Formats: sequence, structure tokens, C-alpha cells
Amino acid sequence: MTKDEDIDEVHTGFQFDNLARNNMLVSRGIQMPTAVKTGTTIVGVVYKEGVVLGADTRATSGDLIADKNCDKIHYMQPNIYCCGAGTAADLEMTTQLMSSQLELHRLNTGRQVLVRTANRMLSQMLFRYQGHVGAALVLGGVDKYGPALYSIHPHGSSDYGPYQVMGSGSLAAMSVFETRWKPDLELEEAKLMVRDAIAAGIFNDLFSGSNVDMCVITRDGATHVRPYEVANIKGKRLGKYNYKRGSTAVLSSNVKKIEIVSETVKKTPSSTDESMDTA
Amino acid sequence: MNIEAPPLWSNGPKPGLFYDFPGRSVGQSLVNDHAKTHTMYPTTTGTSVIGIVFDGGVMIAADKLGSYGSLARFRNVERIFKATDEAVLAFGGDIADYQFIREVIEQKVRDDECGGYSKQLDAGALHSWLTRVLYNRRSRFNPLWLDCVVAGFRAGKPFLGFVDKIGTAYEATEVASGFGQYFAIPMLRSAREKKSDGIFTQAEARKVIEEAMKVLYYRDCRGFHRYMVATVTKEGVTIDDDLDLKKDTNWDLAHLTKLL
Amino acid sequence: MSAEMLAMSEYGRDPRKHHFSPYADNGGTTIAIAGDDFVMVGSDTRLTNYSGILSRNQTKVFPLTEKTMIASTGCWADVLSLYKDLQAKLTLYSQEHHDEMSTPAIAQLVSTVLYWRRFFPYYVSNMVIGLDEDGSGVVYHYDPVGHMEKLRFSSAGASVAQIQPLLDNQLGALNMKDAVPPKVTKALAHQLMHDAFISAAERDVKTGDSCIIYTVTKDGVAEEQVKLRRD
Amino acid sequence: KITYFQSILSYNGGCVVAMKGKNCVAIASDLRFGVQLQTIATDFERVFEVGPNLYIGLPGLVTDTQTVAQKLQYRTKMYEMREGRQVRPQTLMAMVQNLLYERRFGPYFVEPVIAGIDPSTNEPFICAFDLIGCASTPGDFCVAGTCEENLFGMCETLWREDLEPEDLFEVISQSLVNAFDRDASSGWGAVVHIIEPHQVTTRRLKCRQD
Amino acid sequence: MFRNQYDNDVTIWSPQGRLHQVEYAMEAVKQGSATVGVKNKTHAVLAALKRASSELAAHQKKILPIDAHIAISISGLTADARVLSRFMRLECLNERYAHDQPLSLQKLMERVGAKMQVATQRYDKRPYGVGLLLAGYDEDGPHIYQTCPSANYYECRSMAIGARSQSSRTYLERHLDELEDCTREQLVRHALRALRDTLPNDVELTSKNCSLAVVGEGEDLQIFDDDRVAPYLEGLDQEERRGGAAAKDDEDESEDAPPSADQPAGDAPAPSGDQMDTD
Amino acid sequence: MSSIGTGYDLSAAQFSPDGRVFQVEYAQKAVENSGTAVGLVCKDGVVLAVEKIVTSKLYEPGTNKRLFTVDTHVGLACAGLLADARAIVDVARNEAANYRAEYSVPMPVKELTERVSNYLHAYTLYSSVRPYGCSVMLASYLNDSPQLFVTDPSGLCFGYFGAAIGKAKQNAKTEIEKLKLKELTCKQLVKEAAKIIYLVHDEVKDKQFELELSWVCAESQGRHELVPKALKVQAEKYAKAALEEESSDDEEDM
Repeated sequence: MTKDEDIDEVHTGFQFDNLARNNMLVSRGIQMPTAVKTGTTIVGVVYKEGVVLGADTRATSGDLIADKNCDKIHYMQPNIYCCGAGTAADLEMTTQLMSSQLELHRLNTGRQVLVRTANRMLSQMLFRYQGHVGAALVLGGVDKYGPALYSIHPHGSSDYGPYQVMGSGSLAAMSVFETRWKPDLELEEAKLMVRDAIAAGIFNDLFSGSNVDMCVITRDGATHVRPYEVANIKGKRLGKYNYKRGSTAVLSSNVKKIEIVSETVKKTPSSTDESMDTA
Repeated sequence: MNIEAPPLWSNGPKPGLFYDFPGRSVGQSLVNDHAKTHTMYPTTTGTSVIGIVFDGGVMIAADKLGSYGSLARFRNVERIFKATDEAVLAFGGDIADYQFIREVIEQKVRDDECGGYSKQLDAGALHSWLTRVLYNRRSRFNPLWLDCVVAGFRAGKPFLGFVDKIGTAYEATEVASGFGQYFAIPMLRSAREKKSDGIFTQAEARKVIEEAMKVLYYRDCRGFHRYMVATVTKEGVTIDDDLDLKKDTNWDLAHLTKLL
Repeated sequence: MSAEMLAMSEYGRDPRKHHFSPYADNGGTTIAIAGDDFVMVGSDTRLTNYSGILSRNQTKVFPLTEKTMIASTGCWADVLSLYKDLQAKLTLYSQEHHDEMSTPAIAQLVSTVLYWRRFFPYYVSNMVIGLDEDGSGVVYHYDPVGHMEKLRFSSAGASVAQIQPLLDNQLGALNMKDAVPPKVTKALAHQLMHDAFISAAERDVKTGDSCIIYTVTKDGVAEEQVKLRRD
Repeated sequence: KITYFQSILSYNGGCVVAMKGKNCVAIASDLRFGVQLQTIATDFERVFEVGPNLYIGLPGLVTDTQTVAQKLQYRTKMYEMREGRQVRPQTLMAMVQNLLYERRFGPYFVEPVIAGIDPSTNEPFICAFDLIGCASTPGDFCVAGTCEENLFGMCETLWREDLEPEDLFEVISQSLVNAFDRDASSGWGAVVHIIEPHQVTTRRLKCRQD
Repeated sequence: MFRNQYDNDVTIWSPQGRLHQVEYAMEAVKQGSATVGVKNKTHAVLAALKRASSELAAHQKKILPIDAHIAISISGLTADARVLSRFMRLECLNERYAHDQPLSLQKLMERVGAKMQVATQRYDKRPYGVGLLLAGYDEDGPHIYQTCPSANYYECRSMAIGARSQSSRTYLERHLDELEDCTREQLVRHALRALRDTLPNDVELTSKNCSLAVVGEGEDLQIFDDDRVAPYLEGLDQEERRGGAAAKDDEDESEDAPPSADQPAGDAPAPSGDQMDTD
Repeated sequence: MSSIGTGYDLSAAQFSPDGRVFQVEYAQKAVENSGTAVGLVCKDGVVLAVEKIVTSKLYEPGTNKRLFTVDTHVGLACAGLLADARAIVDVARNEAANYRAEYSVPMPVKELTERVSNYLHAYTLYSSVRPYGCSVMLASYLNDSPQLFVTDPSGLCFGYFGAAIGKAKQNAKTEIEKLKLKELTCKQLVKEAAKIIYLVHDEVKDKQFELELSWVCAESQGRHELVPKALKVQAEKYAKAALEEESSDDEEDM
């Protein structure tokens, strides 16, 4: 008899059922396709009253730009945000997962989550996956000890400091901080520095591009500005590419009408599991 | 001069090598190229070189470290030299290859000097020549492991050019090799963009070069605090060969990277 | 070498290992469109290696004679060498024949020169464009080892995939009912080239900064530069 | 043995494109099912109906196209039964994301594209994934498959804002057909779905058969 | 039958320390039609007299381009000149290929000299039986050079070689001081007048028999033949011939070529010159 | 030269019955047909001077120099066929460059001259080539030591304190012997060298000539250079004055 699990196993965690097949393909000399990466410039800097995080918005797959305006600054907690560079899916899922873990932690302890806690949990998770989860992060936030800023490497090591950079454009961004950073920055100084650092990545690193996103975190909360600055706009086309209707030769056409039904959803006690979607 | 007298008769001795007579034909390569393997990796290396064009001249800089793998092996290696009044060259990559090519260039310059030609090799000519040399070596799979920056004048105008070990060559108002490409280029470019006319004075150029060298010293683990700067203007070449960044560096930051 | 290896910056590799490849991918995109009495060719001006921009102002179109140009992209070292080689051959030819080489003859020469290096190829996408003996525009497209095809329009280089279908559609009038290929005017060619570069710059990291468009007519070569995004 | 494809994703060929219009979306795909350079079938549907005005295209390795389609069908039906409501495009996106990311280390070789209209807001929605479930939700169009570069080039030039359904049909059709004409692994006919709140128009296009 | 026993090979010195073969080769230069080279401060000009071997034949080329900044005109064995011109062209090409700049005239002359010298010293060679005039423009300004079969070369303020060229040289010596400061047009005129002085009184320069090359500051080499040379000849036939040495006979030829500094001119009369095509 | 014309003088690879190689001697004749060159060694350097005979007004002044720089520290003066001499200069330059490439120090002029003379000698061995028709003088000032060497078409080579080659070498030698070379400096010697060239120049046979003067000495930092213009003008003035004095002396004698 067919069980649910045979059709679609409902397990948590990673599934490895395709692994044997895929390894067989690899052993026959077939290259595995590449996932979308965020080449990326991400930075963070501590200023007098908090932390400023910044990111570009380009996602690439090889030399191709897969997404011109992706969001690389992820919400972790009201007082903590995290910028990600690396394999896009890993970043998306890792931050999502960790965000809910931290929320649980907050609910369990009834206290604001410490940035160092977020750092430790992320590091440990990434360490567990031995670098196979390709996430490089800049984690910043403000807690009762004040502002804190970390970078976390895909293998699980992490680094604490007043400014952090990650991604393929990190060297360009680093040059900005190395020349201009000083203790006790004012907010505007910090924002300008972050903007310039991201711009250095956008304009000098091929795998970073499009806009500057920014997130300012203070004791009073976070403001995530997206975009903070549109660094590049698409050129204006000279031509108008309007096709005469009927230009395309059609073999068959079929119209399916849809009956529009109004729909309301009521919460019932048994559906709490499903509605636990905090994202 | 390249015109070599041919052998005195076919397969005979070449004049000047007459003491090989009689015998096998001389002057031919005795080594079978196919059986040869070439060095495909550098040994003692120098790191970044950076260069920038300013109003009326060009400035380049390189530090003085020769690394042997991760060992900071030689601490007083000069990687910039003056070829003529219109050309200075700086090299990153294998130090032995650099010293070899430097000898060759110096002999070229000496040949011109002895020939009494009024025109000396300018930066454009040397840049082009290096492109040919490096491309030919890469095509024979026997590369000179070098990134070259050529600075000076061409036809009376400031010239700054780059060639790498396979012969990729271009001219630009700012060039850098190695880590300089990642750290220094963004700095040099944004400094230039901040100028409304995009033109540096010599003093500004010097300042931005110093800044860039400092960042490279901070962040490139093959970088070093002792460095050289060469400036080419209409007045000629000046080389400052004992500069030191140490006094300008600031490590206060170190205390802020520990979570207490 | 895989695209991944090429894209990976030098510093990103294992610092203890050195790797020698005689080739590099320095990007660049070119488009050529021929008209009845002109030919237009454009290139972007970005020169790249690994993840960096070497130059924002490097054309990839070079003059060969008064009425012939070559557009080359790919391994820049090979581009330079190929161009120098062709220049020397054309100079010798013109001195020995007391005349410039015609565009079709140059086209054949390029094919021969490329095939000469069949087993250590120039890693270059080439187009030869010019006016033929009748004064009408022609475009020759090559693969890296010398296969040659005479066309009315073509593109080559990093963003060829993005651009070629558009030219097919707009100039070849493909896949449109009752449509005939339009007469190629300078205005149309310029507009398409301009828009194609804008689209390519949107989606290809190796194309951008600006494009230079050259128009070859019997009166000479006109040049125009248009800005593109710089990220 | 010679392989004619660079990635397993191109083994069977195929491509999908989705576009936003004014109060409408469209999704289109080719109809080729091949094995490397050999064409097996020219009527292979790789766009599947998930809800009345919600479609998903699954270009990639055909065995995975079908597996993922079936698994999704299972999950969406379960959702509809449990929830007693239709799957919204956003929800489908989350489901696909989870399905694919579960197999982060042994992925299905598909790069799905979703097009639909949110039944509650009538907002057009499109979204694309890589093979391990990284979603992007652009405002204009998304593409996937063997000729995605060609498609990007076409769409970047042809797409414009506020296309009416009929114009959207022309733009998406021309983008698709001209793009896959320059790709050996896709083509041999195309199907286009124009999705509006009140109707879905499905058209098969006349194309080159080579 | 030999004139003396020391003249049948270039490898043999005569007891007087002379090389008869080289001296005979110098005679070949005088068999060619005349050519003139002049320069002022900015330009160098060549003018040459073209011969046609018969009514039915085209006029031979006398002026050959070497590079954008150099031309040669030849007097003597055409075939030998071709070898040398090809050599010079390759040298110029090589300089552009390697150094991306035009070859300076001095370097070119040294290389040509070296090549020609080899042919004066070996039993398997014979000296080049051709004299050349080079006109060129480089970083030092305009130059006129003359080469001889003896492998000597001279930088000249102006020069004429070939049949009956003594009349031209007389003209040039007389106008030497005017040349330096004259205009480009005047310079061309001087060259043509000097060339005309080599002609018999009843023969004029025409667009058929005259060839002209001009190179100078800001001006790439241009060679004028046929219709293009006609404008420069306009009015020339009205001008008085000043050289006054119209119909010189062949006896004058023995002192025709300038004797070289280190090598006395040939004492033997020229051999009846029909053994090879000269131009 | 009793054997001249007997047929034993047609090849460099041929002895005459009385044991001479006439072709080499004939080549030396060519050297003696050329303008004179002198080389003088003094305490702080070497001076080279050449009488360059000019045969046409049309030639650009100052070209076709017979003084060459072989390496920065070596000067060369030649007499004989200029084309042959240039070939020798190329050989010498190659030798000097090779030595530098091998040892990265300037080549001692003695070794250089020996290499050059070996080369010249090779051309006296075969019937397939002719001996070079030129002699060369090589001068250098290295490590405070001025040196002068001369080699001729036979491949012989000797060091000198003062040497002369070319047409009037006998007269020139006589003049040189009058000088107290070891007490003079280069600056003074330049004038004497100019004077010698002016003295030995034969105005009847060769109408025009140019004086070429170069030195390699402490004054020029060990580099071989043409004598600075001002000094050369002075030297020529001195030479002309001396010449007039001498000719008036001659008249008195008569």
C-alpha cells in the first residue's frame, strides 16, 4: 500500500535521496550545474549609537546577472540584521532558519536576543555543515551591551570588529574603511562610509552591482532602506518595440474562463502549525 | 645590431666562432624544445605595483619585499628601475624573471646610448616591446612570471601601461597589479572621480599613492612597509628608494577587535 | 578551463598553488550591421579580468584599411597579437601590390591567419567589417580557428547570446507573420546597436561602461561613444 | 563518449519565460523533449497548471521536471484540502523553495518559473528559482532553461511596462521564439498562457521545426 | 679576359688595397636613370626619372615606399633594389611590431649598411649593384641618405645619383644655401629642376617620366605618379635650364658617382652596360 | 714585393713562396689609404682623434663618424673601409654586451680587443672571404687605468701609449713621440691630438676634412664621449695656430 511518505517524504532537514543518482552523473564526467550566487559586496560599521549595514543588490550565475535587485540584508531580530554573500539559496534559508531560531530563543528567554548569541548560533550551524552551506555573513545589531558587529565565514569561523566586509567586492570596500575609519563615528559619517564602501564594490567588482541597500540599527530599532541609493539605472532605449497585434503566428488558441469565488480564511485551533509563518 | 654574419660556408663555422672548426654546425639550438619542461610557477616573488597619471607626469610605487612562499625572505628588493629619462618600469611576480628582463632592457638602453641615437626608448615603446616578449614567452609555454607597469612618456604625453605574464596589455590613468588591483584601484579611481576635472596634481598623486600603499601594507600579507616611489615628469625621473610607512601606520584598531 | 575557474579571482584560489594558463577571458562584446552603402560596428569599452575592470575605455574595434575594420574580443593578449600580425601583413601587401587589400581579401586572410594556429588557437571572436568592391557593407564572422561566414549582421563576444536573437528578429524579421526584413538605414542600425548594448549591459557582468559605434562609409569612418552602466 | 551539453540541466533541453503585464501575467515555454542533440518529442509540456490562474514552468532534466511537478501537485492538493483554499502564488513560491532546498546536497535539476495572479488581490506575480531554491521576484520578467541568456537579451529589449494582454502575448511570444531559434536544445513549437483574473488564454505557436 | 688579375672576385684585394668588384658595382649605379633627393627644415623630397624599356612598355617604378615615413628611389639593378627595399620594409615593420613606433632613419641605415657589407666580403655573394636615395622624416626631422654598393652610406643635405646626375649635383651645390629655408613647394621645385638638368635639351619632364615623393612634418609619405605629379610640373618647361649641362656624354660618367672617403673611385671605364636590366 | 702578380697573392688562404700572405698585406694597404686616426693615453684617460676626409659639399656635416662607442666605457676609432669598420663595431658591441650579461661588469678593453682581433684573424684563414680592410683602436678608462689597444686586418693586437693608423701614421707617430704623455691630462691632450691631425693632414691630396675628437677619462666619468663642443673649438683653434706657426717656421728655414 502506498503511504504518504512514498509519494513525498515529509521529513525535516536535508534530503539526500537524489544524492546517489547525482553522484553517478558526476562520476560519468557530467558537471553539476551552478547555483545562483551573490558575488556581492556587503559591509558593516559600528558608529557612536549603533551599527550601519550595507549591501549591493546583484545576484549572478556565472557571468550572467540573475537578479538585478535582490535583498541581501536579512532580518534576524528587531535589533539584529544580517548581510549575506555566497550561495543565494543558502543565505536565504540560513537566515530564515536562524531568524526563527532566534525568535524561539527570545520567546523562551523572554529577553532581547544578544548579537553575540546570534553570532554563536550562526557559527555553530555553519561549522556543522563544514562549509558546504556557502554563506558568508556580516552580522550586526545592538543589544544591552551596545552595538556589535561580526563577520562569519562559511566554515564557521567568525570575526568581531568595528567594521566588517564580505564578498567578492570586500577588498574594494575594505580600502574605504582602512583609509577612513575612526572611532566614534557620527551616523552621517558612518552612512557615507558604508555608501562609499558599497559603491567601491559596485563599480570595481564585476560580481557586485546595481543599488546600495542600507540598514541602520540603533537601540531604538532598525531602519532598512532599500534602495538607499540607485547607483546605476538602465539606459534609455532608442527604439520602440511594439509588435502589431497578430504578428505572431498561432496554431491554436483556447480560452478558459475562471469563475471568481471570494474566499475567506478563518483560523481554527488545529491550523496553528501551518500559520506559524513569521517571515 | 641584429645582423649576424652567416656561416662562412654552408654548415661551416660562423665568423668569430672559428675555433669550433671543424665540427658540428654551431649556433643552432642544441636543446630539443619538445623535451624541455618549463617553470610554471614563481619562486621568490614581489607583490603589488601601483601607478597613477597626474598633471604632467606619472607616478608608480612598489614595496621592497621579496617573498619566498610565505617567508618574508628579502627585505630590500628593488622592483622599480629607471630605463631612460622617459621610462621607468616596476614589476610584480617572480623576482628572478624581473632581474632577467631588467638586464635585457638595460642592455637595450645601453645599445641605443652607444649608437648615439638622439631618441631614447620611451615608455610607449618599452610597453609595446614587453607585450611582445611576454606574449611570445607564454606562447612557448615558458612564461616570464611578471606583471609589469610601464610609466613615463610617449610622444611627449604622460603614459602609464600594464602588461601581464600572458601579454594582456592596456593603458590607463591608474593601473595596479596583484592585490593592488583589488585594493588600490578602487581607491585611485574614486579619488580621481572626486576631482571635478579628473586631474591630480603631483602632490595629490603622491598622497593617494601613499594611502594605497598603506592599505596594501595593512591587508596584503605579502606587503611591506618599506617601499619605493618613482616619478616621471618632463624634468626626468626621480626615484625615492628608502620610504617607510611604519611611522604612519596605526594599529589602535587591534584593541577593538576583541569582544570583552 | 571552466567558467567558474575563469570567474574566480586570483586571490580566491588556494594561495599556495600557482596556475599557468596561456589564456584569459577579458570580455567584450561587438555588434556589426551592414547597409547598402555603409557598415556599422560597435563594441563596448570594458576590459576585464577575473572579477575586476582593467579599463573602462578600451575599444575592441580596430582599423585595418580605410574601409575595413576588425572587431575582436576574447583573450586580450591574443587580440593584440592578432591585430599586430594583420597590420604587418596588410602593410606588406599594400607596399607590394601598390594598393590596399580589399575587404573580401582581408576576410580570407583573417580566416587563414586564424587557422594557422588551429592547434593553439587565438582565443578570439572576430568580425571583419567593411565595404566590398561595390561599396556595399559586409560583415564576416569567424570562430576562433578560422571558420568564416559572410553575413549582413552579427554580434560576437561576451553578450552574443543576448544580442543575436534580437538582431535576427529586428533585422531578419524572423518569426513575424507577413513581415519583410526592413531596409537597413543608419538610423535603424544605430538604434538597434544602442539598445542591444543597453540590454547586454543589464545582464552581462563583462559588458558595460560605454560603447563606441563606428560607421564606415566611402567617405571614411565616423565614431560615436554612448555611455552604459558602470557597475 | 562525447557529451554535447555542458550541464545536466541542458540534457533534455527546454526553456520557460514569464512576464508581467497590466493586470495580467504570461508564461511561455517551448515544446521540445530531447536527449542531447536528438529530439524525442515535440509536444512536451513543461508548464503545469497549479491553480485556476497559477502556473509553474519546470525546465531542466525531464525526469526531474515530472517528479517535481508530481510532488508539487501532491503538496498543493494537500494544502488545498487542509486549508480549504486555493494556493496563492506567494505560497507556491515558499513550497517550491522548501522542496528544492531540502535537496540542497542532492538537487533536482530543474529551475522553476512561477506565473500567476493572486486570487485575493489580483496582483500579477512572477518568480524564478535556481535549482536549490533561491527565489527571485523581479518586477518585469523571469527566464530559465537552456537559452536563458538569449531570453534575457530579448526580454531586456522588448519588455516594457503596462502591457495589455494582447501586447503581452506578442512580446512574450517574440521573445521566446527568437531566443530559442538560436538554441539547438530548445524550440520545436511553443505554448503561451496569458493569465488574467477572469480567464486564461492558451495559444500554441507556429515555429520552425528544426 | 680580365682587366687585371685582381678584379674577378669580391674577396680579392688588389695590391693597392682596392676592391675592384666593389668599384665595378659602383658603375652599375650610373647605368640607372637619375634621381634627386633634397630636404629643407621640415620636408624631404625625392624626384626620379622613369624609363620605359620600349614604346610598348610601362615606365618602371623608381620610387618605392618603405614605411609611412620613408621612401627610396633607386638607381642601378632593380632586382637588387627589391631585395634591399624588402629588407628595409621588414625592418620598419619589425620596429612598429615590437616598439610601436616608426624606425629612426639612422638605425635603418646602419642595418642596411651592415647587410650590404656582408655582400662585399664573401665569395658566395656579390655587392648590391644599386644605389639608393632615402627620404625620410623622424624625430630628428627630415633626412636624405645615399647608399652605395660599397656598403657606405652618407647622410646628405641633398644628393643626386644615376645617369648624368653630375648636372643635378652641380645645380644642388649651387642652391645648397637656399634649400634649407625654402617652402615645401619650392623644395619640390628645386628637386624637379635638379632632375631636369640631367635631361638632354630636347627632353622635358612629363607626368609619364617623372615620379615624386614627399614626406615631412605632420605629413605621411606620399608618392606622386602620372596625373598626380602633373600639377607639380606645371610651368617647369617655361623655366630656363640653369645647370646648362644638357647633353653630357658618357665619358663624364666616370667621375659621376661621388668617390667614397675611404675608397678611391674606380679607374676603369664603365663596362658596356647591357648585361643586366638597370633602372 | 717581388711576389706581387705571380699568382700567389690571390687568396687569403695562400702563402707565397717566400712565406707571406699577400692578401692580408693588401688589406692593410686599404687601411693606409684612409684618413689618419690617433689615440693618446695620458695619466687620466685616453683621447682619440680622427681626420675624416669629406669628399662632397652635399654631405651633411658631422655624419659618418669614424669614432664609435662600443660600450659605455669603450671608444673605438677606425681607419680603412668604413663599412668594414662598422661590421667590426657590431662585433665588438656584441662581445661587450655578452661579457656584461655573463659577468655583469664592464668588459676590460684588453679582452675585448683580443676577441675582436680573433674575429679579424678568422677572416685571414679562408679563401671564401677576404680580410677586413680596416684597423681599429679601442680605448677605455676603467678603474683609473687608461688603456689603448690597436688591432689590424691580420688580427694582430697590441697595447699602446700612443698610436696612429691610416695615411699619415708615420708622421703622426713622430709627432706623438714629442709629447710627454704621462705628464699631461686629457684636457691638455685634446689640443695636442687636434694639432697632430691638423699637422698631418695633406691639403693637396684631400681638400676638406673634419676633425673628430673623443675621450674616455676621469673628466667624462669613465664614459666614452665626444669631446665637449667648447673644448673642441678651443683645440681646433690651438691646432690651427700651431699650424700657422709651423708653416712660418718652415718659411724661415727656407
